[in-house]
Amino acid sequence: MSLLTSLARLRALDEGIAQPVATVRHCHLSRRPMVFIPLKLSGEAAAPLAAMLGTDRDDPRLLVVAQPRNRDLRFAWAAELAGVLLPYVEALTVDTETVERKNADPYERAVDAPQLVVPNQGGVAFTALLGRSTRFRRADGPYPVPGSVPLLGRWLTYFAERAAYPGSSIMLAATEELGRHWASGQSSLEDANLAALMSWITTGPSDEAEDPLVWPPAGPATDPGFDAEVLAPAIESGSAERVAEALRTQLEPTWRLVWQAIDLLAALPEGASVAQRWEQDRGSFSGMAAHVAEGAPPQARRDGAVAAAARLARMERAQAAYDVQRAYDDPMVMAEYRLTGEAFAGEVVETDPENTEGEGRSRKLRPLVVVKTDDPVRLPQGTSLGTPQRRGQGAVLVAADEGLITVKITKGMGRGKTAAPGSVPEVGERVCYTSLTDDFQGSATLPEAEATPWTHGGPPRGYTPDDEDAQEEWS
Amino acid sequence: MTDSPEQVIQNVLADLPRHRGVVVDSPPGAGKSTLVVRAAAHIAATGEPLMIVAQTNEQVDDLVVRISDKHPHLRVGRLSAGGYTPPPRLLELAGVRVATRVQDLNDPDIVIATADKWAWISERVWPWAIVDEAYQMRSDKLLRIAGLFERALFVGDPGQLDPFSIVDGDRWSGLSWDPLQSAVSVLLRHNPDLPVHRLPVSWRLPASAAPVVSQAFYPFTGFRSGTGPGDRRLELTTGGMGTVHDRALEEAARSGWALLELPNRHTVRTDGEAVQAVAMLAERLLQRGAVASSEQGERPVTADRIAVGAAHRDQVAAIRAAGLPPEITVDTANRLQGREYDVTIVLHPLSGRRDATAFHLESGRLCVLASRHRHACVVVARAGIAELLDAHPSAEPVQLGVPVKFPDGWEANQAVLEHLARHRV
Amino acid sequence: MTGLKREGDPVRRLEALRGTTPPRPHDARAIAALAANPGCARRALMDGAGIDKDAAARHLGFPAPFGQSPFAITRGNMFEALVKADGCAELLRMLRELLDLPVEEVAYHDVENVGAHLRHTHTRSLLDHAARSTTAAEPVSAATFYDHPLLSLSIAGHTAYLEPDLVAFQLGGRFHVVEVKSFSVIDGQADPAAVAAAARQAAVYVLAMRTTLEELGHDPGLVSHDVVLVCPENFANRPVATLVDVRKQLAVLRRQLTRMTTLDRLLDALPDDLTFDLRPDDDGRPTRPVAELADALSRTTARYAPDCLSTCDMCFFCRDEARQEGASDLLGRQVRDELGGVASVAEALGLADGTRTPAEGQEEIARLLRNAERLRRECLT
Amino acid sequence: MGDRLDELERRIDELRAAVRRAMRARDGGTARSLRADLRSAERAWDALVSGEHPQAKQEPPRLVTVREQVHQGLRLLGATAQPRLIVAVSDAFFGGTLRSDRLTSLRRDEERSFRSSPFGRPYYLCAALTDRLSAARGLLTLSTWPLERRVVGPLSPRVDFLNCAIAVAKQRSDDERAVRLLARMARNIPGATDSGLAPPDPARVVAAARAELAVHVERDTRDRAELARRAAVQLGDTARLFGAATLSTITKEKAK
Repeated sequence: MSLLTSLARLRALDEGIAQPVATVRHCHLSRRPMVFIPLKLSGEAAAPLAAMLGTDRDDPRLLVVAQPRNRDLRFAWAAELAGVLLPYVEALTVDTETVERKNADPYERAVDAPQLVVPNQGGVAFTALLGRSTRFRRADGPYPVPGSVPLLGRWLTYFAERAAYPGSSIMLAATEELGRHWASGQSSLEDANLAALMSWITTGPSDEAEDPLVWPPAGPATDPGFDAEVLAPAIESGSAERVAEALRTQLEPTWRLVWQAIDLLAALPEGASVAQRWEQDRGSFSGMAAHVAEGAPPQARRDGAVAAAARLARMERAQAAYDVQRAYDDPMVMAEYRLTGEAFAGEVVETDPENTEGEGRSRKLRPLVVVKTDDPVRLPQGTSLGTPQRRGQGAVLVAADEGLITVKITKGMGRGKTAAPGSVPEVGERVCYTSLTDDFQGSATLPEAEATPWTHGGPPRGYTPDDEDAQEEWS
Repeated sequence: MTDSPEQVIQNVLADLPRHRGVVVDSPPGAGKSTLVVRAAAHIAATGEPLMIVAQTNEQVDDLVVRISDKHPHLRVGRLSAGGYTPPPRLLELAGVRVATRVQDLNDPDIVIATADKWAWISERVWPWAIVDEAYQMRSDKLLRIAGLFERALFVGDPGQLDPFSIVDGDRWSGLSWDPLQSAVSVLLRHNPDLPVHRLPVSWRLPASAAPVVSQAFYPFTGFRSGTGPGDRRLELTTGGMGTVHDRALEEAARSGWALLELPNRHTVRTDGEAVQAVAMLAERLLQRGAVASSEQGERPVTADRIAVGAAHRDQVAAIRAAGLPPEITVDTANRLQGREYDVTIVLHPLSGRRDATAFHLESGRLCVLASRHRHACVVVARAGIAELLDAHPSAEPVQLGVPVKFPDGWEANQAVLEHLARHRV
Repeated sequence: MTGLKREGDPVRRLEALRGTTPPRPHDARAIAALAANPGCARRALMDGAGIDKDAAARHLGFPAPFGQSPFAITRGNMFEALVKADGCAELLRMLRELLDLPVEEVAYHDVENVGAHLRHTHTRSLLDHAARSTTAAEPVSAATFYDHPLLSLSIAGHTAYLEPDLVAFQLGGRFHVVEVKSFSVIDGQADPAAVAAAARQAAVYVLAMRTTLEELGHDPGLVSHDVVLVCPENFANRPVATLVDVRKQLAVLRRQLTRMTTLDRLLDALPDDLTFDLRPDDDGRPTRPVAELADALSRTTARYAPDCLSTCDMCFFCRDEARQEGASDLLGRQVRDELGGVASVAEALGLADGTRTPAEGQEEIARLLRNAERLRRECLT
Repeated sequence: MGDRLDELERRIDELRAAVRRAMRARDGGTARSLRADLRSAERAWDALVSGEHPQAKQEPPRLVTVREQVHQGLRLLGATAQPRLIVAVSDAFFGGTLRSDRLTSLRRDEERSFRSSPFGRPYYLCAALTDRLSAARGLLTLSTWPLERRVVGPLSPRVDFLNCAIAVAKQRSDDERAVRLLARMARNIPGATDSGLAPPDPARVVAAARAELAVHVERDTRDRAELARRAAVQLGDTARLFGAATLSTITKEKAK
């Protein structure tokens, strides 16, 4: 968090209403998001209790485990969940487009991808656990489960893994996305309470948000008071209706909140790079669908040495790109870098569009631009710069003096003798330059998993899911 | 008590053919580079090719120069990435060849490159490798290059900063091959029987600093200084004016340490008063014509022999902007790792803070800052760090299967602070 | 420390702070929580005086948001019973696998077999006996497991009684604290916050045992700093044991216990007649006027941080106080730290708007805030 | 009916909220009376939804008494055991309907019955005796067993467990519950199973359990004989079955 966000929080606290910290939306919003609110049985790792889900805000599906300690009922619940989620996912694998690639074969990419929206980080973590507890099950053998359950597990695992992937919108946690766009007047710890955060954004703070009687927790844990006073007697009574009704009261308020959160985000204009990231999401989704179709084994319990290094490299790359893209897409994010002196913005006061360097054939067009800025620039001479106004261009900081910064454009000027119209900023134009650039070095290849070196334990023993996986009781 | 440095080096060299990997822990200034050069020559003498891995281009160039200096008959290949321009001092060396591809190096005795560059090399296996700064190397980098060698010597300082990532690595914690762990941790978890040697003597740190640094940051292994009390002297040739800055310098010249304490106040990170104090100390140090005498002779403490260290980049920027001579190194702890100066001036990571975070308390950070000097270290800090440590909530999460790291940042900070209090002005 | 006179004084003062309200005995969890916010003078005084913070908060109308689901409680009890069932059969399997416990080591001793009032003495004598067996020339029999032991530890002059789940002995001749928890270990990993809490709690037991052994003239090092954490594995009920090194937690704990004996400075700053007495009636119901108690508490400085919301019974009271004061602490430690010396929201915003002239030492944060405010406005228009 | 249902639901919601508020205020009395109202509202709601009056939950026909089921279980095991294990055995081999919570008051009932008419029954379910000759917590035995079997020394819990495992293995039942019980016991006996999933081989379980027993049995037999001797000397009839009061035992110990 930066001082800019802190200031926004202070302002929110003072004015009694959350303050924007973004001017555009940085996540993709699907036309048909699948809202998913899972609840679990307290004290258990991944014992599902209920879920409310669906793509239509007026028609939520409520799935309930009437006797949460009954293993068969839990798997029946998982099968029901699969019955809702899998058709939603599978329908999206049908329409694809062919993508051409440099130095590689073209591939098929889905034109749209699924999007799972959960209330909070807890929802993401629980989705991961549900995925872990179902993907190794078997439809045959000593502890059979419905055939759709292991497939569901693989998709839930996929969703949860994408949620950890920087910039991905395949799975969103409402509190996280809201927090990226608004600063409330409470701590980030308290922002994890969806009801509290939403009330800061919409109406102003309310103590009711912390009252489980008014706003039940958004899950996956339920309110202990509810467990003791309502749920336990309902389960004891053996009446499935009573359990379902009890759980409905805990889920419905959150259901409305999540849709309201989606509306809030949808009202923001989409950031310029969002479509590009969604494209990667779609590619990843198609990759996963192909994986499933080819009958590849379920995701491993934990990454092997090579898989871990590969994932880390991908995630670091994605994180760096995401940070840069958000700054380029959104002046409010860029302002954070301006505040720390890693970027500056201002008015162009002088240009030399004809400036060249070198002689003869190697003579190159290197226009100079002088920017007047109020920002505290802390960039040394020679720093490579980029600019959101002309994303293809690269520049170098030549001199900085008393709020006047001279910049030399070094990249993206083409081969012409003179600058193409519009390629050099005009005097009077507002521009922004930053040392934040997206020229990430590709990482070198990794060995094949079978060639894992001795320093990392040597080649892994081949992993084949065995009966042990299928047997693990759901206690 | 412990083996002599020479005996340790002998033991290391003797172990090399006996084990697939040998680890040497080297506290600050314990002659790590000397060891690398010795081992390189030792291996080259067998006639078998050797690859050396370092972490930064500067470290690579440094090693090339050192090896070439000491063993001019050895042919050294300096492998580099495309955009690299070799410094002139490298080009002057007769046996050294620089190229971007292995085949252009003309099969030298030794090939040296950064870990990043090595990761792009394939289809050849060296019988020997030396990995330098192996504790600062992330294990995923080692994974990329470990296929290139059969046996390796890993050298590094376990007390400095751990590698890090911009992404959350919790999903790998507890794995023996956690990519965010250092190369040495992963190596030793998979090969617990490899010999680990320790260089026992710091040639850099003076007798005034070695015990402090050793106890605070190397509590279980320890090391001693190669020079005795009085072997190193720092003299200020011009008189002082009695200001706090002058008195701090005098205390540092006398005892090897000084704590310039500013009034207790919570400040922004780029605390102007503290930045000014740091700049003033550096300026006065130059003005007062400090002269350092040691086993290496007597020499003036020129700007290039002074470093200023801080925790954060914005602090570094603020200090640079305060108008220091450009020859003085100003940098973060991260980037000061492995470097050596006569005098260091340190802005204490906890100065002016109200709450300490894990970042501030990381023992490696303070260790780097407190162990770069041959003669003296002056620390600038606001009063109140003791209270801050006292009030620090201890609720760090615990990951299963991850060995506990020592020293604890809190304890190390406390130990250093207690020592500094005796040199307060 | 200046002489003996002061030694009795703080104890008397602390008792006066508590007044007629019965002291709340510290359990391991409460002792472990001492490290959660050591900088808070209010909490330090209340804990030092043995005040029931939960009751106080409730009486003030700010009950803490903590509660445990009956499902979780049942599950926890069932799991512990499972681990100890049939002469600790599950535990034996795990210790044999994890620590190579020899097969002949199975002796089980339930300390609770003696009357409740004797458990503590009995625990001591059993530990003494076991410790002797490590040095005795003749083989002395010691049990492998001590179930339901009762340890004690002196906390700021009060004796706290502690009940570890189980103590194992004969793992290489050292005592190991066994901590049974019902959170799951999934693929070798568990919730790091839960593990940390378990480690802090186990460290309290380790310290109590070491203190006991020392009092009995044995080597405190006989108690291992590795505790055996037993949790359900993956999604089944089957227990799995993991060794957790609690050296760091022990160091922290020692620090906090030392701190508790140095409350003099805090007490000196308080008015003589100050008390946090709830004045319970015969049924134990507090009768003290709420406003009076709140007023008394406000004489002590709290160091509220949002982290308190998960650790301290007084959190809602202190948060409310911070709100009334418009303190930037509300927004979290990081924000508070970033603002340098500026403690209040109004002050920070005044500096940002330029409507307030920075006091001495505030020039820099004022400049930063003004700059931030300029940038925000520029982006929002 | 819809209106009535709505009204009931509203009432239920209100009552639930009120109960929870009372609980948070630790006002137990109010909570109890509210809870009673809540239960009746919920019953009415259930009745309305299911369209009939709720019947009292039917107890399954119980031909064998709890007492007799425990007796059966213990006889099969042949050693002192915890209620948990007895329930599992009853479930696996006798199609039992026992629940652990029903066993908690059992021992007290037996003691009461014994006191009112000593030896009036052919057997009593009684407590195992500790080294202090007091009742061991949560361990049941049969009065018909010799004293040596009813006392527990330090090794006895393990020895009894191994004996129980042998007894279970010898039943050689194919019933799924029996196989699961044996598997659960076998995994805690070294060498009794492979790591695989296959059901344990009873003969191997017996052999493994005997192998470990051989390690402990000598000392355990000695300990138990000594305890039994003390019990015979020091305890009266009731205490010999149900354990001495703890305090008196201690006093005796001290007097020694």
